[in-house]
Amino acid sequence: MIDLIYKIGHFLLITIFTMALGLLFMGIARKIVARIQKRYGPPIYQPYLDVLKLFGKNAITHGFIFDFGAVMALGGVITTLFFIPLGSWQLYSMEGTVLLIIYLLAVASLGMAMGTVGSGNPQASVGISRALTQMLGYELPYLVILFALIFRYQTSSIWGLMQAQAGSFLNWNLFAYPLMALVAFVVLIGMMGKKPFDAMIAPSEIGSGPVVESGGKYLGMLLLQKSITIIIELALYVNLFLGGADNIFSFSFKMLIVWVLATMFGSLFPRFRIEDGVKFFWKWPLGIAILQALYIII
Amino acid sequence: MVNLTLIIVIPLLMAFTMPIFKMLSNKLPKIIALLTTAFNLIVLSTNFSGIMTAPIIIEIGGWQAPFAINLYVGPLALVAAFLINGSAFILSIYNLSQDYQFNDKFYLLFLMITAGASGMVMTGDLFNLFVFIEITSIAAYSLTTFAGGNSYEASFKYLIIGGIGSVFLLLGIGFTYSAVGSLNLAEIAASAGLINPFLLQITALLFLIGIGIEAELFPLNFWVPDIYAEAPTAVSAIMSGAVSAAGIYALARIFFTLFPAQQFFNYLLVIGVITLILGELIAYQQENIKRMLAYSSLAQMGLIVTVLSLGTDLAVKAALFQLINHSILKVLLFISAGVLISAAGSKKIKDLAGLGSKKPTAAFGFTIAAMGILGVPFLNGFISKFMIINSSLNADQLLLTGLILLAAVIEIAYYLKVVQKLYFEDLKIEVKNTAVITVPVILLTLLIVGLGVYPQLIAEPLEKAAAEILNNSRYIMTVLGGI
Amino acid sequence: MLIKYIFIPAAAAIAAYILNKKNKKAGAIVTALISAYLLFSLALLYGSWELSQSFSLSLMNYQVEFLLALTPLSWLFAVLTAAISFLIAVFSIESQADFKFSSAFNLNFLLVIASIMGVLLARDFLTLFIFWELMTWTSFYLISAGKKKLAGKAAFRYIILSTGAAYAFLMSAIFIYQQTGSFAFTRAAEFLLANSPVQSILLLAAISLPFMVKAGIFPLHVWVKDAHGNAPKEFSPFLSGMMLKVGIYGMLLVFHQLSFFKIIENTIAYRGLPLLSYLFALLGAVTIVTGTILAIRQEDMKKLIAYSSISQMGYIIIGIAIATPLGFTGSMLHLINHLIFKSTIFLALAAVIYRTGTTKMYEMGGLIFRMPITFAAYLTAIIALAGIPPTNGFISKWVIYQALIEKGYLFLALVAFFGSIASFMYVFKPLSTVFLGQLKPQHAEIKEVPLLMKIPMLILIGVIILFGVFPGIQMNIITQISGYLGMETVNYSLYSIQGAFGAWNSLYIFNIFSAGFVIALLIFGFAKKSKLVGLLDTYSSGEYITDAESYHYAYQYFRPFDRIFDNLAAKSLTGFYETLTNNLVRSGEGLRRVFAAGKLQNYALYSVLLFVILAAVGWII
Amino acid sequence: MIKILISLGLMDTGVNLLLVALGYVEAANAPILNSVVQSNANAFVDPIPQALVLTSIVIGTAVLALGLALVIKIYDKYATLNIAEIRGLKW
Repeated sequence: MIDLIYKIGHFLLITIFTMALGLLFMGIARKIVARIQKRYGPPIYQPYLDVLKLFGKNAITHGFIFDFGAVMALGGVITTLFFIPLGSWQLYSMEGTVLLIIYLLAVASLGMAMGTVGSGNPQASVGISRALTQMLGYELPYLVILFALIFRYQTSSIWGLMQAQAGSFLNWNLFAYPLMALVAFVVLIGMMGKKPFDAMIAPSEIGSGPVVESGGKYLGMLLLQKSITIIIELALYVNLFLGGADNIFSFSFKMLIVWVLATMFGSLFPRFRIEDGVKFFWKWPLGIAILQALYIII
Repeated sequence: MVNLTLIIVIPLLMAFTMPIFKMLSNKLPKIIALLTTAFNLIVLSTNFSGIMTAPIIIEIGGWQAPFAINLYVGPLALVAAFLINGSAFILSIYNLSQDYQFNDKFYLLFLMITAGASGMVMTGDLFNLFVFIEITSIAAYSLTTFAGGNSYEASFKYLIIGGIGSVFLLLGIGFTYSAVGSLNLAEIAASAGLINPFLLQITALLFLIGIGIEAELFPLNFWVPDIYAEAPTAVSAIMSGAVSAAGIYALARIFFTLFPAQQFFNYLLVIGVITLILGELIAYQQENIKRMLAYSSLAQMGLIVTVLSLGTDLAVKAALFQLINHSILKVLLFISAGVLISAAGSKKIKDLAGLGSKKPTAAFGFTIAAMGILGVPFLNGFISKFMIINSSLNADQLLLTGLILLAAVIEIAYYLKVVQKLYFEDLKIEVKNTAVITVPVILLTLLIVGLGVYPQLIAEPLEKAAAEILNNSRYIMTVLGGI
Repeated sequence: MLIKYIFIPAAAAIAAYILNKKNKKAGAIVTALISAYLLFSLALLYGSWELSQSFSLSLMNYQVEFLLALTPLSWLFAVLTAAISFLIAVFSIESQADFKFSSAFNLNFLLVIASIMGVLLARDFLTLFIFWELMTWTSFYLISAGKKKLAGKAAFRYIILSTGAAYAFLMSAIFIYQQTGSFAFTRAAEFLLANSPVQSILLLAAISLPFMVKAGIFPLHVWVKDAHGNAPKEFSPFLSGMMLKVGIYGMLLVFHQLSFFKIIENTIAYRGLPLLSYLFALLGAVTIVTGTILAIRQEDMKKLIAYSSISQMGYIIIGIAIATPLGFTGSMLHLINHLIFKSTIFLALAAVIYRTGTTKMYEMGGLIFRMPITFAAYLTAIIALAGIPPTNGFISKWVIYQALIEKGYLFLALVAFFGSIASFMYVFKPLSTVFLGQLKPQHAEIKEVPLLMKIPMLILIGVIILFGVFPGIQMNIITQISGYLGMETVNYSLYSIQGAFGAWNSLYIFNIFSAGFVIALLIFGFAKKSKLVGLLDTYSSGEYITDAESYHYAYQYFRPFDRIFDNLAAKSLTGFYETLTNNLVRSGEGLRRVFAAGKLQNYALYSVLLFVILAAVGWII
Repeated sequence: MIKILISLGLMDTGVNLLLVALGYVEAANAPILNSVVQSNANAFVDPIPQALVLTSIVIGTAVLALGLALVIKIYDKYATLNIAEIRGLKW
């Protein structure tokens, strides 16, 4: 019984911490982008205010699928979170294989997609259509990288992959396989929907796409979902290429570095058209990934 | 045991007394025709076991074999005669619900064609063969014209081609006679080896042309579609089911019993394959259902000749089985198609759309016969297809097997087009009243399924018939009695 | 008595036909009862693998033996057949009320079941061929009974390909028969092993052709889309769920029982896999890619799902071809799972068609509020199809990935990943355009389908989740099969499977899933209640929206993606085949114009010419 | 068409002549059982070809008659005797 309570407490703690961290990262990103564009930018704690405000607002819904979608999106990412080692925090990461994580992330995407399309707004559908297409673009190189890593270290557990890089920082995959790390970084930008791969949420074109109908607590939940997703994706990158970390603070620090870099890169480029984005992913990142994978398996 | 001569005599007798029956009652000719064919079947059945043990030879005029005209009824002839009279019987049933303008004359000719074809398969004399062929052909020329319209033209074509064929045949007979000095088939066969090879070749070719016309071989067969398409349904059916069977019989007789030589088998093989492929390809093009059936039966004839000319025991059996199936199936196809045509008032395949629900019996008959031809398991076509492939592979004819199967695929294509039209498209035309064909459809369906499930039924006659074809010395021995 | 499994449905077929002429529902009820009986009695046979039966028949003086036997493999397929046909039959009791061909449907459906049973139990080529042909023919009529012209054409293509392939099979089988004097598989396997490898491989290639056609493997997949898309709505689940798998059954037969793998064991290998097997796996890969790309382009929901079937078959084929214990297990798992979720999808679509009467996705929308159960069935099934945990579909894909990574087949894995990610796209398309979005005015009054149609869908939802949590149920029989085929087995328990790199444990995952969702629900629940508004009350950049029709994004959903493959899709294989057949047909046209031109003199000339030519040939020789 | 029939008749006649010629024996008698025959079995013409020819003449006549009847019918329909114009049936 105590065990169970302990576990539940652990669950909640990790969830809340990740949300907080994710929102903080979002605030930092807004600041960085503003500075790059020579603006002052909102305060770093702005996303917290946003979320609080959104949950306090009166929201409208478009039927049960709209609600269900929001819950599924958030639930999906929270579930995924428990499988990821965050520094020393290991919940179920021994069980979690990288492939499982990639597919679990899809639960959240599907939930969000379903909920927003359920609103009946065609702009949401357009956004989702783009998002799915782009997903096909970036997931392929990513999966090839995972293939190579799993084959290289003969384990598909993310914990195992992290352990394999232990020792000197030269064992990090970032240095062992720099090309792969580069590809994963590009993919990461795509995954997080940052420019130049943000055609699916293009605010001025399709009214922010998937989130066009969301307001109040729905937008709030999606923001939370977004924040957790960011942490998951960064954590994946850190675990796979930066050797993970012993404690949550150095882990967070590594994530922050990656995040800042990704944000800065992202704000330098204009937006890709969706098919160009897919083609780009299939041309360079995929090509490099395949070369690297071939190198590893042969 | 009833004297087999009656099979020829009774129909002829009935044929020429037909006008008298007509005078008695307008319906009588139909019934007489039915009774006559039924009688023939009974005669054949009573002789069945006798023939299985030993062929029956009847000498006409009381003289002994080489000198007298004789009838020779072995297993092969029995099978063929069964096919001919069976088809005629089924068609007589069909005719019961059919009205022809000059019905006495129609049935006169109908019985004549039956008698002629039966004579063709039963005779043991070369010249009699010629005479019976002519009887059959002339009856066929005239019968065709009962449909009116374009049928005169078709008939004229057939007449000219047939006339040329008969000239070839006659010439062949003349050469044979001059070389051997006898017209008795057994006698000729016995002394065929003595003939000058060159003359033999020419003679055989003359026969090939003459009989090839009846057996619907390429390129002598272009009268077939016209006749089949334009003649009344019953006539097309009997031509396809009976006359062509007799043609194949004659071919087998000439080339297996009289002049067995690998060279002619090769000719026949090539001609057969060409006929098969060409027939199927052209049949696929047809928009007229009867022409389609015509080309299809032409192709089937090609198939039979091809397989027959492989000349192995397996192959001959397969060919004979296919011949039997072909007769059964084509009769059913033609009568069902005939009903469908008269229901739709058009021979165009596309006008038959949706008739499946309005004319269930005919559509069912057509479908089951088509499936039989295409070799669906548990129907007779499956067995014969199996046997054909088995035999041709057994003869190491890989390419040939491939071609046969290719043809089978094409066949599937065009038959199924019709079947689909019948059932799965909407009715576009007004349905007219037609003949009722329930009885023939049931009978033939039973046969089709029966042969498909239990082919053993005809294994014995087939076995013996194949043996008869392949072993000409036995034929000579039985006829000549060791002279 | 194994023959009863063939005989009873066949006999019932006729009964169903006659009864259905009296009452429209009787046929389906008979079908349901019979398949329930089959399911029940087959289930009782579990484990009795020695059961066999043989008939000796003299067929035109050939002594032919018909052998039947129950193996784990055939048991699995037979049970699946019975189960799925039971569900479909229950579904079709209500749904065929105004179906013109319902009598013929039930007749042929039961015959298909009977012939599949025959195919599965057969232990010799002849029995197999007979029932195979019967299955082809009966399913031809079933497909033809679908949507008018299109179905006819599709069925046509299907039968031509099938019979063509079946004849190749027959040729090979008879060839073997002539060498060995028997049609039995065991004798054939011995013969093929002893024979020269090249000839054996050629023979086996011919034998596997009909199976490849039925399974829709790449160059022979052209019939699948139209046949599945246009078949009667009740038959599509069976066609896609079961008939494709019968092809796979045949492939397994060729690979293992006819010792194809043993024959090629010592040939050139790539990463430990004989090249031919690898080629075959590549075929599977190409199948995945074609199926996927074409599925995304479709506007007709049934065709879309049909293409998805093609691509999913690719996974199964890859797994079978690489033939590692994991690969095989993954394939078999995927086979069962694909059967389950694909039938669910097609049944859900059938329910939609039953109510709306259309299959064009852009003619529908927003049906979720009208048909929630159908939606739930579809949703569950596509989650499984896309391979999202914790459903059964993910488990099988996961095992296949493990197998591919274990051996380091990069290209195959890449394609497998591609197909899986892209499946999100194509399954989402009907979800979004049919069930979500704006409800069309003409569908405003639609009701959910009747109870009898809901029950099969609900059962299938349950099964999907059940197998997702307890893959061990399936693993029981799969291990028996791999044992029977002489392969190593994979470690498993009721809820876990041991992969090459780590294990799958569905219990954990299911628990964590629940935890995650509970937290999300709590957040949702504690927040303020929201107000329900209509679908038209949305952000529209200030436009005033009046009609739902124009406010629904459905046509060419993935246009940007499709643009990438426009060139590829234009070069369709179907077109190639059609040109081929057209040329053949045109040659027939030419021939008849040349020869049968209706000129009497020509006809007369031919006879003389033939004489002259043959005489000349004779002269020369 | 009439000409075609005439040709057919000619062919028939030709073959018939040939057949008769085959059986011809120089300076022989008709194959009738009479006093000459009894003394010299070789001195009469082979009777079988003659029988054949007789039959075949009959058949030929029948065919010709039928053919002519058909020609009349066809003429009724097409109003021409030119075979090239009578092409109602082809392919």
